[in-house]
Amino acid sequence: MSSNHPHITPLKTYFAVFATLIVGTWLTYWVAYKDFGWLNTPVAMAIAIVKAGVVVLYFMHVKWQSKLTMMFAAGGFIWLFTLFAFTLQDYWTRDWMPIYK
Amino acid sequence: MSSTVATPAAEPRTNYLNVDYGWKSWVFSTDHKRIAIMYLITIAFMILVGGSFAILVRLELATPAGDLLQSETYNKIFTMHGVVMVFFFLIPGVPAVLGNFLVPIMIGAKDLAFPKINLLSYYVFLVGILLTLTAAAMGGIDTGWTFYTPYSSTYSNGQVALAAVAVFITGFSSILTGLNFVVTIHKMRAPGMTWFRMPLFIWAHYATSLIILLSTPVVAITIVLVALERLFHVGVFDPTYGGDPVLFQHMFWFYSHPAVYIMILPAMGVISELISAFSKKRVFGYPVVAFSSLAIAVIGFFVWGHHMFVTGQSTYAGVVFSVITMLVAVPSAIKVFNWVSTMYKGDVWMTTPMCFAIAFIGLFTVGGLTGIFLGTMGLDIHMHDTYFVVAHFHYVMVGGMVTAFWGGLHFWWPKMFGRMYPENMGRVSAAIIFIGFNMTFFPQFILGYMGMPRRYHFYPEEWQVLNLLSTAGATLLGIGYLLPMVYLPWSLKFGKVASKNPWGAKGLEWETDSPPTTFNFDKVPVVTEEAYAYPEGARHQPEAKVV
Amino acid sequence: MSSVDATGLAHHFEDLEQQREAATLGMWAFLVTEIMFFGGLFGAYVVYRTMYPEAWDNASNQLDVFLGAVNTTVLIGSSLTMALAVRCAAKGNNKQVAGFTFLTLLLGLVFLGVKVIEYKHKWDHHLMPGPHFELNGVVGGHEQIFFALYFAMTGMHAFHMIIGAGLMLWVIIKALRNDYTPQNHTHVEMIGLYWHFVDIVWIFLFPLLYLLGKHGHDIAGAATGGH
Amino acid sequence: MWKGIPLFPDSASTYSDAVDYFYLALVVISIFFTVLVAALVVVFAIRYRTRPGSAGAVQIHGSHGLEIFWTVVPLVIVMALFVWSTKIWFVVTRPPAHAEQYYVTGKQWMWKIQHPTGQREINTLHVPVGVPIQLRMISEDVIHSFFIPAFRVKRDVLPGRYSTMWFEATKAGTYHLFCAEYCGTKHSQMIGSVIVMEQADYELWLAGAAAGESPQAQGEKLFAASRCDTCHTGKPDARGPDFKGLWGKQVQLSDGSSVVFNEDYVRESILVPTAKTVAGFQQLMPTYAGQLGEDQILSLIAYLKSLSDPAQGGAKP
Ligand code: HEA
Ligand code: HEA
Ligand code: HEC
Ligand code: CUA
Ligand SMILES: [Cu+2]
Repeated sequence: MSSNHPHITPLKTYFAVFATLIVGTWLTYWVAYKDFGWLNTPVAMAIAIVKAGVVVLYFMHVKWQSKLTMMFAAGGFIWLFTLFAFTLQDYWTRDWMPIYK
Repeated sequence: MSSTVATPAAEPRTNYLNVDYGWKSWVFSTDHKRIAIMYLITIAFMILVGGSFAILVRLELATPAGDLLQSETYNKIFTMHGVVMVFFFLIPGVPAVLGNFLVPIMIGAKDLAFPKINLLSYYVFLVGILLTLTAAAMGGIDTGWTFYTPYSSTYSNGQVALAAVAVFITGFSSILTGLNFVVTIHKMRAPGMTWFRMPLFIWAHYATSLIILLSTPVVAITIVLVALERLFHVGVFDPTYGGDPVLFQHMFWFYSHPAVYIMILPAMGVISELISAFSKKRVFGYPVVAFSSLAIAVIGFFVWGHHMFVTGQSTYAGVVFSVITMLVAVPSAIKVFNWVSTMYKGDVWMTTPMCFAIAFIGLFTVGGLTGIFLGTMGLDIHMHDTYFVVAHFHYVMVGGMVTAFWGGLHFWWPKMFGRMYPENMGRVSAAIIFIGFNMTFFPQFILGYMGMPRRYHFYPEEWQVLNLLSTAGATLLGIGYLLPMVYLPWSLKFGKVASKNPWGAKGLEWETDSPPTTFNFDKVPVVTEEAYAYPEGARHQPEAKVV
Repeated sequence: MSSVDATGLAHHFEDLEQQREAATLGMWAFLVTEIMFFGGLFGAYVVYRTMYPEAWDNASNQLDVFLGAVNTTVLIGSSLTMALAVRCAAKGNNKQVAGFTFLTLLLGLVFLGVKVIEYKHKWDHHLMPGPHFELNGVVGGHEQIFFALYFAMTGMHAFHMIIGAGLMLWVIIKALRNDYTPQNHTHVEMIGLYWHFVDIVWIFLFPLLYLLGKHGHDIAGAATGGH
Repeated sequence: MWKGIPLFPDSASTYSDAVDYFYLALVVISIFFTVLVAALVVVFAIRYRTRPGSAGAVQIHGSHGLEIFWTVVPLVIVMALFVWSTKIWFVVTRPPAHAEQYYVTGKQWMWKIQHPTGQREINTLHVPVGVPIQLRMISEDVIHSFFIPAFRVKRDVLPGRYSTMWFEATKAGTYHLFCAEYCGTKHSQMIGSVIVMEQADYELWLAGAAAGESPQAQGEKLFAASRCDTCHTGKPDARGPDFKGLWGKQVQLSDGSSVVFNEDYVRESILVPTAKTVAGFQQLMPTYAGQLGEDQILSLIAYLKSLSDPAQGGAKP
């Protein structure tokens, strides 16, 4: 925290975040029964990322915290993404090699 | 800096060693220096354990027929050798001993940010060791330190689940240490200690801690999955249920490649300190060396697939991992050249630590360059899982990290215990270690190219000569390692009393007492100059040569 | 020793602000390791899902979406009460801290209770991965891997909640002892961060585990549970 | 070509010399840098040693020029090495189009090998000189690795998935065959030899060895014996799909996606038929897990493959 007097978030913000989360949850639920083809998962993930984002920013106060904390919070997710990316590049390119006649 | 003359005070000042007596004052201590000492003792014990296994391996391989040990026993022995050396000696080696002792002092802090967590990490480590030794006593494990599935999860008869739990627990110990370092380095620096005034040892530990935080949890969960699979046959890596054994390798190497930089980066930090102190010079290209640590840490994350070129990974993924592997060699090269340049026009004093530092540069260069052999795929097809790999990693791990560890231990020994070690003994053992090491591991490069696979209990007769040479070298190396284990403890009582700064070196640790007081400094130091600010024309003062 | 003075300052820090900043950074660094820890499981999930998409849809349809959605709501509610507890601590209102933390604990227990019901259902239907796994009469299908990951992920998540519940008890005790002041309540804040993190993990687990292969199914029928 | 020098194993495949040249280049580069670094360190240690009356250290902060120089030089070298080695890599990993197909199954702790002409061998592989040979490999238990140092080639043999490697021997002789991936107690005894013979000798050997049926023929028998032909009749109203001309083509699945009809897919269809359902068919096929061994599945694959081979006339049941 940048100051010794902690940030006190207005109650209204908390309830707004809560409402967002609830709406998000039931939205994902409802959307899952619609057929978007391959888009189903991206849509669900987009909603989840928004939900996680508001939790991190408001409930976890990252919005009011030092740059350093933000970097750590973001760093974790970015690194996770690299783990996925570099693992999947193996699985996705496995049958590019025409070894099967 | 005040007097550097060694005057054994009539009434020794209180320091962290004599401030309290009794076993409780040690086992419940949250003083980072005492914890470092406890780590040191534990790790010294583990290198003896791991080294004894190594000697058994070498004795067995003196003859092509597996006549000394049963195949199963041999497999258990090299596995225990690898597990003990990697998880219980190499990874905690420099950070938990030298880092624990020095990180707070070097940045002018009273302690690490979370002293209780530091103590906890020691006990977690101890539990890990005890579980491993239990697993060894209950029949051992024979999976190799890499725990490849489905052998480890389905077919092995060893105590895999127990060993997995032990490794899991040990991982937490290193996470806790890394977390402590990151927060301490960010938040506890003394006034005036800006990032670019920090010693390179601190930069190296910062980079190392980031790797620990980001990679260790992944191996932890992987190991949990192996244990679950072993106990309940859940099928995550079991091909009979459609599991992919190669996935295990991805998850394992996502940790274990960065882990090799966990091992070498702190050692590189030590070398930067040693070269600078004994050349009386600022490290050449300080910011470049600092950033190269971070570069190694970051790039080192994306090369793990070079352990899997022939294991069923996609051909194209191999290309990606290979090119990044080539890139990660560059920052290491930069470091080597900067160390060498630091010596140029210095005032070079060949003490024991400096001997070790120079040995490190040579051995690490050979080890690193042979890493390039393995990183180029066309060659790795042939070299993978041969003794070439074994020689490569002993050159970087033993020739590199262990050599640096000895160098650092000698360098800071007077600071840690207030006594000098016997200098000539030190130089002799450094020479023995250097010769013994090369004799042990150089022949293995040739064996590897000839095609001798690793983890082999039997081997064709035409390779006996080289193997015998290696075994002979290992004996010499063992003697070289035993010497310091004798004369260092001896010096605790009989060594010359050390002054505050026996080497006339720069750095906050040399401005406080030897050994330091509990809170490291009488009053918080204020830093006004950059690291290694040796004056023009600096020379090693004759009076500083207490040895 | 890390002795602590009357204001709650440990000796090796300069002031409360430094201490608090260190704690916050330390907690975030810890959460980064947690991200990577669960990340390993998510990674395995992604790989296998690309390999066996049909099995994934099939297996996901065995889960009770309705219970999953209810549990998500419960957990989000507990995140709100936790945030409120931290807010009260920042104002030094210990009574309300205890109250809100108790609510959080309660909601956490509801979540775990529902999980037990779900696990019991899987157990009864031979959906525990292992040699006895069986789905629609098929033994040894790839669905088993889904369930192995389902149990590993939700199990790890539940394990984190159990630890969280222990921490809640601690907060309640400290709050009842009037320990928190506007200057020094880092303790609640840190535990709050942990609890929110556990919530975030679930935010991802819910769609990834429960909501696959649902299109083509009837949303109303789902409310009565999978099978 | 390195026969006189004991530092190199025999070089007996079409690409083994290329690997050796690359290795030599790396050795030269490594010696250069090691000697350079070692010499500088030793010279500096002696030349600038501290002694009474020594000049003292000259403080040099660094040099941008030098830093760039020793960043760029290694970078260029390693990139060149990367390109060179990657060329070799694609030669070794991409089998030529008309390589002879040999089948290898690894199990703790032996190698089972089947020739295209049907002969079976254990821990020994006889091959003719000058013929590109492709191995299709699978393991019955843990991971093994098929390693022939004289050919400079190795490849892991995985359970549950086919892997492949190829070579063309250039020199008759007997060479080591090792298992290079740790696979348990007798890993170091999972060894054998590769016997490279002149074409004529190989023919003789084939004639002398207990000739079995070719894998396709065995597969064809098995196809009937396992009652595959009750559903895969090849007729339009059959319960299961027809395989004629399917090899290597895309198969449409019922969920709209598609998959290549290859070894791994056929193996999966036999062991876990529920995994992917072909469009237009019901999921009726029983699993053969536990009934067919890896060898048998390999024969079935050889047979199904032959159905798409115009040379074989696409013999139908
Ligand atoms: C401390 C530990 C450590 C370190 C630092 C390294 C460093 C490197 N390692 Fe090593 N490695 C291991 C420990 C380590 N390794 C272990 C334990 C294994 C085996 C694991 C097992 O299977 O059990 C292994 C295995 C291993 C493999 C897999 C081999 C196989 O199984 O087939 C590969 C392949 O790419 C590799 C590459 C490299 C490279 C490129 C570096 C680079 O970082 C090296 C960079 C350094 C230099 C290049 C030297 C200095 C440079 C100069 C002096 C300038 C001149 C340089 C050039 C012109 C390039 N290593
Ligand atoms: C830090 C890591 C580290 C260290 C320090 C060492 C140190 C040594 N290692 Fe090894 N080693 C590994 C890490 C390490 N090793 C790993 C990870 C593997 C792979 C395992 C696997 O495949 O799973 C391996 C594998 C390995 C093999 C290959 C086994 C095989 O594949 O079949 C060999 C063979 O020579 C070997 C030898 C040695 C020797 C001779 C030493 C020497 O340096 C040891 C010297 C130390 C002592 C000797 C101790 C001190 C003295 C005594 C205890 C008194 C008794 C001694 C005498 C009387 C002489 N090690
Ligand atoms: C009871 C009937 C039945 C038997 C017996 C049977 N199959 Fe099938 N098989 C099917 C059906 C139906 C399908 C298509 C649906 C599917 O993909 O699961 C199929 C699909 C396949 C496929 C994938 C085909 C494609 O076009 O993509 C292969 C390969 C196959 N079977 C091989 C075999 C082999 C080999 C055997 C014997 C060992 C066998 N089958 C026995 C009914 C059968
Ligand atoms: Cu098979 Cu090693
Ligand atoms: Cu590596």
